[in-house]
Amino acid sequence: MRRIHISSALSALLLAVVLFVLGGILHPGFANYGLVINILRLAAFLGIVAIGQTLVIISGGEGIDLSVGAVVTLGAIIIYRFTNGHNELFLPALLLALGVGALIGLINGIGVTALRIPPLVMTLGMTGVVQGLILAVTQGQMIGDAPPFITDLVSGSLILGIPGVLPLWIIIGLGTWLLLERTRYGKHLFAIGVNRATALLSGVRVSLVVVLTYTLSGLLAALGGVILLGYTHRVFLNLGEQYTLPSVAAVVVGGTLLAGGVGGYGGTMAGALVLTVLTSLLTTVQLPEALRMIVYGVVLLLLLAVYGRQRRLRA
Amino acid sequence: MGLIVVCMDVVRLVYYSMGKLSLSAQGLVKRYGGVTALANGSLTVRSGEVLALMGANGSGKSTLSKIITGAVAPDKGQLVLNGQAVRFTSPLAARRHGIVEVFQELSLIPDMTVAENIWLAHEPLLALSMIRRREVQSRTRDLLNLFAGTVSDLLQPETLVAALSSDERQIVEILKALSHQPELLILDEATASLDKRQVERLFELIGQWKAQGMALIFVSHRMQEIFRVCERATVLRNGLTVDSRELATTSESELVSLMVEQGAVERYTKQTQETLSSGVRVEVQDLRTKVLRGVSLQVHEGEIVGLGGLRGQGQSDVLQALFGAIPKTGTITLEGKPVRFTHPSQAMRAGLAYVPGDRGQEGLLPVRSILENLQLPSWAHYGLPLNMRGASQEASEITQRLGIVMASLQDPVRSLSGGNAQKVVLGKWLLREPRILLLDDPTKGVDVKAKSEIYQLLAELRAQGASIVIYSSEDEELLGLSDRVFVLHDGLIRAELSGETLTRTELVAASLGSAGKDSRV
Amino acid sequence: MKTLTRERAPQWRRVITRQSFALALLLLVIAVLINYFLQPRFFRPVTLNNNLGTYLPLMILAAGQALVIIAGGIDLSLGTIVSLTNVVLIRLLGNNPSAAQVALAIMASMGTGLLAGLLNGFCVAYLRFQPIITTFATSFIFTGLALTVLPTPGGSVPGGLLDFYSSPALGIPLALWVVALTLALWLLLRSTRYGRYLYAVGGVATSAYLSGVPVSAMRLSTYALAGLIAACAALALTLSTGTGDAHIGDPLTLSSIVAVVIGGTRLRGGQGGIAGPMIGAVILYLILSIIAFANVPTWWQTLVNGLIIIVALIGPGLVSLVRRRMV
Amino acid sequence: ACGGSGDATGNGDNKGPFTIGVSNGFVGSEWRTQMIQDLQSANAEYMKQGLTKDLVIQSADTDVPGQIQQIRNLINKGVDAIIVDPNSVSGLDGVFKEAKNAGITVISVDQAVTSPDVTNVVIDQTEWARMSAKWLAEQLKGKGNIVVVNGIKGHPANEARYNGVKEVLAQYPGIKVVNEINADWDQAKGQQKMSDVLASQPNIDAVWSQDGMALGVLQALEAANLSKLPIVVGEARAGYMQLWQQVKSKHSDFLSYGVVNPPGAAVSGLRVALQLLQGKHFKADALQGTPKNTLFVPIPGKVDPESFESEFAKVKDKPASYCLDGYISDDEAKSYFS
Ligand SMILES: Nc1ncnc2c1ncn2[C@@H]1O[C@H](COP(=O)(O)OP(=O)(O)OP(=O)(O)O)[C@@H](O)[C@H]1O
Ligand SMILES: [Mg+2]
Ligand SMILES: [Mg+2]
Repeated sequence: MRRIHISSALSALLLAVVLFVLGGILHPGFANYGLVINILRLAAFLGIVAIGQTLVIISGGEGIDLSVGAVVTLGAIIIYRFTNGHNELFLPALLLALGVGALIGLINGIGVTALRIPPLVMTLGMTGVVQGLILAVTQGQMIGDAPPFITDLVSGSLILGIPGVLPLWIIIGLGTWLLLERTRYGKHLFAIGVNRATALLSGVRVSLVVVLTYTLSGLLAALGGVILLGYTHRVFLNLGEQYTLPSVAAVVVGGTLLAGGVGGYGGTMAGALVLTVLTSLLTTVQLPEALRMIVYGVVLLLLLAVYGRQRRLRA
Repeated sequence: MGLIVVCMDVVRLVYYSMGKLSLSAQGLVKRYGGVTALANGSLTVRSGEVLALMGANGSGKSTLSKIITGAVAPDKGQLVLNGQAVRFTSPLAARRHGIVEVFQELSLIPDMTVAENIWLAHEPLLALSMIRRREVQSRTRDLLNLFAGTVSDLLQPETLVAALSSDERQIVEILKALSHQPELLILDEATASLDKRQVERLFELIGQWKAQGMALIFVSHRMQEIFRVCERATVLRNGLTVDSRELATTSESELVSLMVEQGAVERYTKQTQETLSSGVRVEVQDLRTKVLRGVSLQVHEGEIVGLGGLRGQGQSDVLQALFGAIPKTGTITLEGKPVRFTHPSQAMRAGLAYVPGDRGQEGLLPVRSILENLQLPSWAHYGLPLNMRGASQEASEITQRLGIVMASLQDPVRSLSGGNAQKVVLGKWLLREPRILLLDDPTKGVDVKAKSEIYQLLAELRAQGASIVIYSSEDEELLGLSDRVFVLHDGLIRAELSGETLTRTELVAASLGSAGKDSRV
Repeated sequence: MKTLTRERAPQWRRVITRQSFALALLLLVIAVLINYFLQPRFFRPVTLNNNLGTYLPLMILAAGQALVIIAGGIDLSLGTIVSLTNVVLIRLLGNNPSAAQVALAIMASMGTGLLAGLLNGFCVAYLRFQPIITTFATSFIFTGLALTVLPTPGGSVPGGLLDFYSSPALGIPLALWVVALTLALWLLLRSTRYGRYLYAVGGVATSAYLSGVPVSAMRLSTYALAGLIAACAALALTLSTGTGDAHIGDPLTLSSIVAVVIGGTRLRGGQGGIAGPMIGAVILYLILSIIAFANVPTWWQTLVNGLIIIVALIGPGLVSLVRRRMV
Repeated sequence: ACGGSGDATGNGDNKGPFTIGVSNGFVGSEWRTQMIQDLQSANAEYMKQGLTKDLVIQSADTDVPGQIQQIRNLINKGVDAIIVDPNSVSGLDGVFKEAKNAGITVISVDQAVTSPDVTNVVIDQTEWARMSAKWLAEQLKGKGNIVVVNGIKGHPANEARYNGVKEVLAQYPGIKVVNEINADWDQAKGQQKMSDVLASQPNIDAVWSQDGMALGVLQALEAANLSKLPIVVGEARAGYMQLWQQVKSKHSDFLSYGVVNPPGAAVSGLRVALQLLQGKHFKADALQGTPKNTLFVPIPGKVDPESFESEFAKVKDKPASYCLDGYISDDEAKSYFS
């Protein structure tokens, strides 16, 4: 299985490179350094938001987290409001944002395990609750400012024009890989994703792992929001929404099975990259929007044809 | 009396074409990536005979059978049916020629009823492809009648397959194949999950089918079964057909030496009485679950306790209740201290291990690697980050010990043969070196050689002071391994056999319950 | 406490398991009662008729989504197929169409839906792509096509058709006729071999294959049917709104999936039916009404909506605790 | 059959207090929340005068059938008038007719609808776009490469606005649209797509954008470290103007422009609704469009380089999402009626 999933991650990565080159040919300047950095930066947001989604999808049991978008927005709003542009307040605000994100995830997890609410509805309901809370508390007035620390991290240059968010993504990516492949939690996560009865009878605390996974997903989505704020500098009500479905898409394009139990974060990273490169490429090509959409869909299907195929029925 | 009814049902249900069938497989080859599942598989079978297909775990029996039934596409070789070369591109195609298989890993759909499963894809139809519900019901009932008396009466046409125990599922799978009125029926380890009486009934039926001109291929790791129902045996070794023998003129040890390179197959190792005086490790009092009605027993250190009786009389419940996997009442004391496990992880931490009886549903993670399956209960012992080298090393030791045939530890368990998968289920708990080992039919589908290896492992564990509680559907195994046997019937212990009384006759007598008045027997 | 009970389901539990819509029905009754207490006017025949007409598109779409989900798939493109077939219909209707033109337009839009579904089905069944990502991709294709067919929203539907849609037939709301017809067709379908195959493929596809079920053809057919059903939903939507809009159906995708889940059909497939999802669709709209009539303060409405959905599902969740045998 | 002429409620001596319903089918934007807040504060005044009761607001993210349901709920609640920010141009016609039959005055704000049973009280979106496009063309002296950043493709407001732009540009053949992208009125998408475009199209003289995404566009431009920034048509919102101020301090030659798209249009709608409820009739020439159901309220203003300082002073301390606002007064509302 490992071989298969690495190879799907790899082929997604290769496809991203192919798209880059294609872009460079279609559009001299597309593959220039600045744009590559920019695309990587954009992929990093999607990639970070999709970490939690990866974990939740691997956990199986129809697992999916549709609340990530709302939590992204909430995370950004918390930083925006509580730091009001002051670096000194960043750390406490960050802890608050991550804590609130984790709390939301925790509630999702409890709903899914203890109350047996199907994850899709639980997390979608939670989206409404979070959006509703944001509306109720702010009444649509976004007061505050982004602290320079986070804007520098995302928009500034660490070395050679590389913003700090890229190494951060790679570190988080490695961390996630370690979490999945080199910790007990990771092994248990895959197990419950495949067969919860087997996991239970092998001494895995199934509910605990599920709750933990949704909690992590909430926390990481909030982190994604914090980082996204560094890019947009301002918050708005719909900030995170555009990441919900693409986060699922990035996970699946990366070779993780929606049924659970199979996959990894390397694939998701590559998936995020593929989706971002494709969008960017199409943005730069001068086409009517309708045609862009058609091309986007067709190319995505072609990508799937290259590697995203399921097993044959007949061995 | 009941039997006559059953016979008439059979006659009514199963009509065979009078034409003779002869099928031969020639030089079949199947590779999965680098693994050769079948290097050169050949066999011939004719109407009215039962051919045994034998071989160690992973030798290619299932692969060969599946090629014959169109479920697996061969890389090379051909099938010749009644003198004509044929190609089956799907199970449906093979079925059109009267060839049907009882799959080792079953082909049932848990969320559908017994009747729906049996008649899937060949439902009796009205116009507009509407299903004749009545007919489905009554014909299912007729089929179920074939095993009447050997299964609980809760096995009805309308029962969901998800609610069945593994022996009942196996029976449904057999009846499903039978409902196609096959000319060639392949039974791939169809007896591994059945208890003695169910096997008896199956053999009676096989006798009738054979007489009516059906051809059968029978796969099993139980020698006595092979010698009882088969005329000829074709033996596979490492994917090669090595020989085909008339059983009348072949001895058991000859067959074994054909299957495995060195025919050293040792049987059970029995403990001397002295351990019984050692301390009591587990004490169970008045254990009640949905099936158990008050069970009390003790297990000593260094003792193997068998749970006997027919299938489904509560043996699995005893094991699962001890392991904290099902709700229960009653008291369980572990080395003098009362324990209340509400989750298997607690039991595990206290040194218990449980090998479930249903590997497909409860024992395996099919898409995950062999390594991950073996180490699932043990990851806590490999630090943070996990010491993968250590884990691989220990896992590969146990795979060698159990003789698991595989290409690499990283391969998914799904790619293992049935017997090898069973060894994984067992191996993951042996790795934990448990103090109390709970085994639910642990050698199901395991070949003779590996079985003896497992017996030896159990003996070693016992010598180190482990306590073992085992249920086995094979009486020989149970009697051969256990120091004492508790015979369960209808949720109660009906007899405790040890020493003198630890005999087959006593076991059988006790299995049937005290007076046989219970209709569930 | 986690249990691994081996014991068999008693009759009542079997009923709940198989009649998956039972709990949705209960929710519906509760939602209707609350609505009744909050706004008795809701149940005047005219209002009821109009409301059902408004709910109908999502109800139909949820039925299509359920079909795909029962067979083990999921279709994220259904809403965009609704949009696409809606604009095709509007474009071909033009101004003052003759009866023949109307028939042609409806046929063409059905054909479009069918083709769109066939594309999905082909990719999933024969190219073996994961359904969720396949239909995510095709949803862009369908939106692009819809925008090409009708770049700016507009168009109109002949008044006669609008009247037909909004007037009760034989004193019973048209929507109820459609629902009754759909359920009747479903019951019929379910008693056929096709119905069995549906559950088998969604249950365990490999087992179904080994049993002789034409799995790929089944998959293809469910997506194609769902596409066709989406075109029917679009017809209802077009007749209830009288407009063409390349985005009009897009938000219906997610709602249709939620309706399926509320209706007691699990996303994993192999179980459930279409009555539940259709009820689920109605429940979603009733929640909107409840919020309206409970005088929820403006800024809290979104919050309350989310909470109601969650709370409504706790009940069934608790029952399914009994229902599921494992973890 | 002049829509909303109040003949349904027709008795001129009706003095209220009236119940006003509000239907809003999208909550994910600050423009909409500001609109609702404007409505609430304006209504508070009327409540003091005893003219209205509490607003009955239905505000949720929903689809066209959902909004039909919202409006029907308002009808069933027995409101006297409904102010609707519609999700569809003609998709709500049926329910509007139901409202009219129930004797309810319906006012559509933000987006004009086609129903003859409704009075649209809106700014002229096409004119709104024309103003900025004309300014842009003049700044470019009729020559140059521009990028257009639009909202949601196929959305009526987007198409109306872009039509205005195209109309103007048709008169300037020297101006070339080198790329048209759609950023769905989303700030982050505007920023992302603008940076993609910048990387592949270095020679851009101007960008035409609008709404919340304009801020993202300007952010991308600023981050690109260009020696000379293109001219940008943006938006009269606090966040955009704050950034504009910042950019100006680095690039003194930076030129930008924003037209006010007032959330307060809904308040204008409320004022007109109250006139209608009190039995007033529109002047003969007040309404335009086909059908004659649209009242164009004046566009409250614009921000250009000349007026920037004074306008900026107004929004310096507002939250970034605040939109420059404006609505007609009661007297102005009365002036549309005979
Ligand atoms: N899908 C697969 N992918 C990879 N290898 C496979 C696959 N199926 C079978 N094999 C390998 O082919 C070999 C033969 O397997 P097969 O199931 O035919 O053995 P078997 O004789 O039936 O064994 P058992 O007695 O344990 O059932 C095994 O080594 C197995 O690992
Ligand atoms: Mg086998
Ligand atoms: Mg039903």
